[in-house]
Amino acid sequence: RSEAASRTPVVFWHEMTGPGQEQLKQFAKEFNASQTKYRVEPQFEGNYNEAVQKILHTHGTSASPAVFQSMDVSTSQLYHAKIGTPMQHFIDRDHYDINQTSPVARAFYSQNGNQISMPFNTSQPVLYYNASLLKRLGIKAPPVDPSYSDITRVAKAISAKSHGKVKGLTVEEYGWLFEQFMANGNEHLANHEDGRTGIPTKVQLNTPGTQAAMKWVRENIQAGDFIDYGAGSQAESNEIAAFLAGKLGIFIQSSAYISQLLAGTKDELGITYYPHQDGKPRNGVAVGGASLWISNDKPKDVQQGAWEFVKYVMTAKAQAQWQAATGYLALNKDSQKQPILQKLYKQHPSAQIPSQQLATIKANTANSGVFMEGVIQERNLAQTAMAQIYNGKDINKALAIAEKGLNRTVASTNQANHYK
Amino acid sequence: MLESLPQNSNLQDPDVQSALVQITTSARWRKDSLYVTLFLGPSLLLLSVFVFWPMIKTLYLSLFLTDNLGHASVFVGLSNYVNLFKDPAYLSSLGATLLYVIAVSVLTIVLGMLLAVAAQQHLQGIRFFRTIFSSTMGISVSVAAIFWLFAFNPSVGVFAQISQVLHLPEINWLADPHFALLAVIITTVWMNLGFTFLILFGALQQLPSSLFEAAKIAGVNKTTQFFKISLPLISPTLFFVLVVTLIDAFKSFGLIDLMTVGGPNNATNLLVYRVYQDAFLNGNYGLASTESVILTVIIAIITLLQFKLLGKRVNY
Amino acid sequence: MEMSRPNEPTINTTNIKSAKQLSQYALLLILTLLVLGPFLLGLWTSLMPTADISKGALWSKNISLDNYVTAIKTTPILRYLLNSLVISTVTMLFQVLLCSMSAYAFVFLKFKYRKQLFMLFLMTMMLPFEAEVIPNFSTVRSMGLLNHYAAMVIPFLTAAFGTFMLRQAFMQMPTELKEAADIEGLSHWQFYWHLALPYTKVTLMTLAAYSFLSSWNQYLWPMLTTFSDNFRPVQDGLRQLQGQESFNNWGMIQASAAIVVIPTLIILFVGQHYFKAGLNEGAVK
Amino acid sequence: MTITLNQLSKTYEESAQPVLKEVSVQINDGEFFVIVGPSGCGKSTLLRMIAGLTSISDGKLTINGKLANQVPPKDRALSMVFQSYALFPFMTVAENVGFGLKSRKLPSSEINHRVDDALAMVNLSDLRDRKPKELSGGQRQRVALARAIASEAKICLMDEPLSNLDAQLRAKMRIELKQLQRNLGLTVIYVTHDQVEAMTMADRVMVLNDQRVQQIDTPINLYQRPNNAFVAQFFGTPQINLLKANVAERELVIDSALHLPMTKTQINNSKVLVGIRPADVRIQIGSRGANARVATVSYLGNQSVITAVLNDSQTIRIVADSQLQIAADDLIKIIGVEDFHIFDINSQKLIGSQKGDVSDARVAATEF
Amino acid sequence: MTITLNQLSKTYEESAQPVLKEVSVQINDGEFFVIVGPSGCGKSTLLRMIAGLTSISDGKLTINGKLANQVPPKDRALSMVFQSYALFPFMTVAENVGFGLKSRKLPSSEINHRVDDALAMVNLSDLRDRKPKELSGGQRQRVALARAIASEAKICLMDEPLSNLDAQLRAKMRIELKQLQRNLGLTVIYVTHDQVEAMTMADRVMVLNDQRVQQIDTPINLYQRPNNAFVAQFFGTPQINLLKANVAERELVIDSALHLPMTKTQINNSKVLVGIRPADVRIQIGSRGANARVATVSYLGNQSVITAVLNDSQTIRIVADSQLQIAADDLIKIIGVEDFHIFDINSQKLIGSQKGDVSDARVAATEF
Ligand SMILES: Nc1ncnc2c1ncn2[C@@H]1O[C@H](COP(=O)(O)OP(=O)(O)OP(=O)(O)O)[C@@H](O)[C@H]1O
Ligand SMILES: Nc1ncnc2c1ncn2[C@@H]1O[C@H](COP(=O)(O)OP(=O)(O)OP(=O)(O)O)[C@@H](O)[C@H]1O
Ligand SMILES: O=P(O)(O)OC[C@H](O)CO
Ligand SMILES: [Mg+2]
Ligand SMILES: [Mg+2]
Repeated sequence: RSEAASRTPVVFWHEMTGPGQEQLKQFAKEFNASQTKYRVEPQFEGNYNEAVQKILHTHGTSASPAVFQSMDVSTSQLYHAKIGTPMQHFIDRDHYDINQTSPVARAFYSQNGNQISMPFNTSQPVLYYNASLLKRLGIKAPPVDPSYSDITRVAKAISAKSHGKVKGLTVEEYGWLFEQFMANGNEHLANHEDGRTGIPTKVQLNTPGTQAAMKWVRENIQAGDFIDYGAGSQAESNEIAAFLAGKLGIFIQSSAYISQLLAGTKDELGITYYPHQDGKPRNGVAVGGASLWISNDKPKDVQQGAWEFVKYVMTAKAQAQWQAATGYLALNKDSQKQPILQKLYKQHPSAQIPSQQLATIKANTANSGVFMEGVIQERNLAQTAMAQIYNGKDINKALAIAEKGLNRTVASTNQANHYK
Repeated sequence: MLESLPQNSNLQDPDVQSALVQITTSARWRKDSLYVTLFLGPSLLLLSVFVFWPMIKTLYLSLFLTDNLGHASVFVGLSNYVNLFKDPAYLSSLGATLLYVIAVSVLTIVLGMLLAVAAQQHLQGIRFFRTIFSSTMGISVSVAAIFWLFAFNPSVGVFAQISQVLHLPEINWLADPHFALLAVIITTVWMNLGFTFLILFGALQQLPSSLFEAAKIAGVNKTTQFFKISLPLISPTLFFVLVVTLIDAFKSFGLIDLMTVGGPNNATNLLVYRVYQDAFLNGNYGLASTESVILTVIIAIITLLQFKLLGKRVNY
Repeated sequence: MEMSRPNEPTINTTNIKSAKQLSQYALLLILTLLVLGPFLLGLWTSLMPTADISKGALWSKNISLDNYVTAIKTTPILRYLLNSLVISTVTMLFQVLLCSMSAYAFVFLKFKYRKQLFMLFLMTMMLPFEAEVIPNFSTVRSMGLLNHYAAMVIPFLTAAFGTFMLRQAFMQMPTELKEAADIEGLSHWQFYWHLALPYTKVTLMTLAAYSFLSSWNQYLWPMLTTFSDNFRPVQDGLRQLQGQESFNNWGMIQASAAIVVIPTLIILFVGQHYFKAGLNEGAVK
Repeated sequence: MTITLNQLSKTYEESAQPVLKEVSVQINDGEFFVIVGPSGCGKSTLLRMIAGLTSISDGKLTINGKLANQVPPKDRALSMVFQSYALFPFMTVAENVGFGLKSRKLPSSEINHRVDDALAMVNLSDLRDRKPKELSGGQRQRVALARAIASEAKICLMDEPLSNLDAQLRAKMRIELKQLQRNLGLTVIYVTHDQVEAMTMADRVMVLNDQRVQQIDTPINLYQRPNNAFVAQFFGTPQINLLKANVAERELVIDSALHLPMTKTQINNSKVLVGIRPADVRIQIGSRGANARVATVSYLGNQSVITAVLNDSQTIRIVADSQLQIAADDLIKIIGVEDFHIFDINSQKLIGSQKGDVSDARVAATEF
Repeated sequence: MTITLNQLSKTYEESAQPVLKEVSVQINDGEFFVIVGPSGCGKSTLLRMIAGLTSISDGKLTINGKLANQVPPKDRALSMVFQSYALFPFMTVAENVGFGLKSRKLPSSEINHRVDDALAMVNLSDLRDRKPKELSGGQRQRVALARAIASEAKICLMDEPLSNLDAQLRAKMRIELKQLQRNLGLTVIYVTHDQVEAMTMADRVMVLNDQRVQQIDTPINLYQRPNNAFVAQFFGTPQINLLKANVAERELVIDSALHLPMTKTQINNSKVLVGIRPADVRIQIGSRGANARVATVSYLGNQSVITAVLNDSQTIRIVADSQLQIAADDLIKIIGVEDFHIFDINSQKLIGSQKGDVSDARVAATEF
């Protein structure tokens, strides 16, 4: 008891739900058991969007975390707010071998060769389908690298052959997915190479690529095989629940759900790459997920504890465990050899698709994620446009409004923060 | 004047008291002001810190662009306001809010009154019904949201199931912009009902029975009794309920966050939710402050209107 | 509106009367169903395994309290409840006290600028707290109250609204009662405590219920100011639970909801008898 | 509109004791029926039972031959003046009076007319637009009265409708009420604690006490032939003297110094109560042959009320002409009584009455 | 505890007209001072001004020589019985009575003692644990009374404290109140509409009417020397007769058939009002020399009140012995009056009073 009290508490904020959360708790437990100096206390802080401002606004108070997880697209903002001790600092001091960590993931969270934060949970957006259902209905499964029309075909068939009992397809009203349509179509969302070469001053949402994607959805809606679950985590829950209950055939979502999907149904899970526009090659999608940060408002020993924990969760074993438990890609090069993953792949070959997708992507600035502040606004605007389009609004108009709104936001953000 | 008092005067003694009649006049004022400080002071202090000051601060922030950390950085005058009123999404939020507020208030009060009147009947076991009617009072935002989310669920919800059985067109309650607000309204009204019922019922119960006896004797029928005696007599309560429901409706946040997160297509993006989104998701404090000020002004205008239009007609 | 005392049940002899009664019961039952429907549905599903619920079944072979066990064992739901209970109770007690005191001042004390001050109070009623969360957040942040009960209690210790409501109630007291008390030589405190408060018991109970519920239903503010389960109240707790179960574990969520509702319902049933008829009759001619 | 009370009883739920027991009476069409009794004896309760406002615990109430126990008040077609007025606080005087008529959908000219008349009758025409809280106590009472008057229901129940009015106004109101009742042929049931009211207005009076009816009779009979000592005491101010007396042969021995001759002799008791009205006592002033000493004298306009102490220290009240020069401690001689009643000393029931003579008391000189 | 009212006036805010104008009087320590006047004349208002409950529009109120216009009620150390009772509804009878004492922190034995005494005095000991709404009207009034009694404040204001009680209880209460006032040396200001109460209890009576004081005097003087016709009419039941008369030499000509001889002759008016108390009229029955026709007879115990119409159709009220066999339409002869007052016909002020004789009316036979 007194031993526990004498440990330095390391508060860890995260945004993981379901099995991810369980696994994080498990990591904390194991880590705490592995040493006697620190006590990591994981705390769930809601979804990615909510956490960003919490982190910013508790910074400097006793309520702030020592180590926290923050989503990919918040990196720019957190970096500018200067609230974290750069990971590079610890890496250099400890001569930590950063090369064992996936370079693609690392690249997302570094600036000028400096590691700002530690990539931790990295996902790929993929397309899921109920393979058993397709078999039952006698529908040919879509190819691994499907085009929009491949999916439309399957979706229509599901709806028709189940006499409407099973909905063919859903695409969540989700800005992240919207971004991926652009990435996959090799379109930049923001200028300056999606912000990689400078602070963006101009953005576009109304592009041939997004219009094509929306037309694709619209086509499905008109065919009656599409179901709209709305936006937000509620929508995500509903689509997954429906999928697991056999009421939905296909949906697009983060790879982070794989383990739940596997565990939730006896049906065989089918996975494909992110669908691409017909007649255009896929450019590949960006990684998703989040990274770990160490707050700079905590005493040295606390920061040290945080760093120890970061190192712990980045081990090959932990990362393998992590992928198996969730569906995020194990980032440690050695993880793939771990028995737990080997076993998973054997049982569910489709579980390998996300890593395959990532491995087959040729990185360029359009598929490396947006480095820009105000991505949350962008996502809201995109989601609104999607909702409008799903409910019948003219695609061009909806997208134009969103684009205009986003440009306004970007302008005022830049003005407010004196970015030139 | 107080110096002329005998030093150890016993103020309880009536004789001494009357001897003091004149002197105490000013002493009483002093005593009263002591009471004023005691009775009013704490509330005034708290309100100053948590209501007045923030209002001023909000007003101030609304004239600025705010940086990453929420600090006022660039003075822009009224351009935040101008931009908002040019933003069709904001205007539709405004419309949705008004619709929501009016629908919620009217439905809550009418249904609450219906329940209250029904619960006035003297029947065996009426207490059981009263308890039932007030029960939604114990149901909080998140619980209500959970119950209704389930009911509205497009694949397994009761509504979906009912329409499937009856072969009615399936309504995707929460994802369809035409129905999402209605779904939230239904949930809000349901949640409000218990409390409204209880207040109206309580007020009806407290009415002096002699007046109803007089009315009964005069041959006044129940409907007239209700409209001509009960309503005027509980008009202060009714007014109170109206003000509360209206203000509370304007402040609705939880159900939105839990059920629709403002969507679909901003159909349920009520004003407070927008404030929250802009401030605590988008980190745009200047804009959020502007929205706060507008929200405040709207509530103030409506409350003042209520006081002006109804306050006078309320019988105290 | 039938206002005869409940203690005088009327014996029904005629058929017309019982027919009328039957229709009254029918109405009551319909209303009951409307009010109770969603609640019963929730309660019922909380007893079913999620697997069955997600299939849209309304009946299951495995009716059990398992969901409740899971909720209590694997989630901090009880802690959330405790947090809410502490926050709401303290808020309620203070609000009733401070509001009734300031309302008393506005009705029974004479002082300069009374009207103006009251207008100021009224104004605060129109300033929704929700519209002022931004500066208030900085205030509690700079007070070092983040992630603590205090942050959720202190800003709500008083309410203009409660003051308004009680002022109304005090004004409805027959003036003769204050006069009688003046004649009896009561101090303000005595009149406030022994007469004004008991007389307005129903309003006080209403306000207490209202402030308890408002506090209990607080959602945005705790969401902004709490960051750990140790202080998180139940609304936000449930939201967390709902978010954490990333695919809908309906059964468990419904069970958690039920766990949250049941204690408040009990309080409600116990508190019912305060709303008796005719509490203040016989005061004046 | 006959109203029949058949063994009506009432017990309030909160208390075990009954308030009224087995009250029976038939009130005839067009009768002015007055209920009197001490404070708290159940007058209002009885009235409210007739009105249908208080439930009947036992017994039968019939109105016009129809059982009415369960009939709701508004179907009983009656009007009522409440002891506590029950005015609608947010309505003006005129609105209060006209409210019932309006809700019965009378034509508005008719309503105005009736309201005006009723207000004129109670002298409130000038205050028609005031709210009740701006009225004096007596004015409020008159509004309550006007409301009942305007209703013109065939049965009118009045619960101490004039108690807060001054004597002049009350006298006027009595006359007007009585006229109204006659003209409209109303059946009025009227509760009062004012004997003059009971005596001057009533066709018949019911005296209530101790949960029971003591007597139902015409005013004259109540005064002249009270059923029992209670009724005798209840009427007449100052109160009747009830003196203990021993029964001797042909006379009642009140006191060694005061005997009353008896004409009737069928009295079996050895002790009785003799009831003598104060105004029936005749006295002479002066110590010669005195048998009582004056204790107090109170002046009442043209009469004075004297209390005097007899030899055996029983007290006797006497009404004398105020012209009479008399003061405390004076000695007086009671020379006779005009009328007296004899009551059983235990049951207090009337045994007999006798016309006396102003100078027939056998008086022994008393030492004071 | 002297209370001095110096030109007190009151105008309610809502209305333009004053309710009271220039009321002046000094009420002495230990005095039992009664205020009477018709309903709505401002009695309660005056009492409430003395209590400090209603603001004084003009004039000065001094208590014990100190200006008290602005002194709050609780510093005036007085008790009060409200016309509308003002009971605390959620307290029992005993709690209502004891509450003021408790809040003045009296020792609880003292409180219990006083509460018990006060409740015993008003006959409510049995109902001490009831709530007001379970009481009858008279019982509530008695609770209000008991509360004032228990307070034992040196000044006690009572606003019609006995109006809802029956005659017997009221008589008892009067005596006890008077005793209490004497024993404790209270200064009592007492509003009533009951003349008997005013007459029997008051040291002095103030008569209010038409916003003004009409007369302040002892009861006897009010009755015997009324300042004006209003006061004369206000006291005495039945009301004094006010008959128009022409002034002739040495007599007042009321009617061709009824003349009253005058002893004083300094009357300048040619027409006056003659005030004759009904009990002062002496009559004979029978058509011989009759000068009036009986219109109504009402029976009042041992007296009857007769209204008769004179030749010129003025109406006269007469109190006669109820033994008298008389009925409506009988012819009677007014043979004389005992006392009469003469009032100016315009100002209604008293011009003179005269002791008459029971048989001095000069009566001309009248044809009816
Ligand atoms: N609040 C008020 N506003 C205006 N006028 C009022 C108010 N209160 C009383 N009055 C008027 O003032 C006059 C005097 O009222 P007050 O109550 O003093 O009469 P009162 O002599 O006590 O009569 P009562 O014997 O009927 O009780 C009445 O005519 C009444 O209508
Ligand atoms: N609600 C009640 N609960 C219990 N007892 C009651 C209730 N109402 C009245 N009583 C009692 O019943 C008795 C009769 O009351 P009621 O009002 O009929 O008397 P009353 O004859 O009208 O008296 P008063 O002349 O004083 O008005 C009283 O003793 C009273 O205390
Ligand atoms: O749901 P995740 O964790 O795969 O993340 C999705 C997006 O990258 C969030 O910005
Ligand atoms: Mg009564
Ligand atoms: Mg009065």
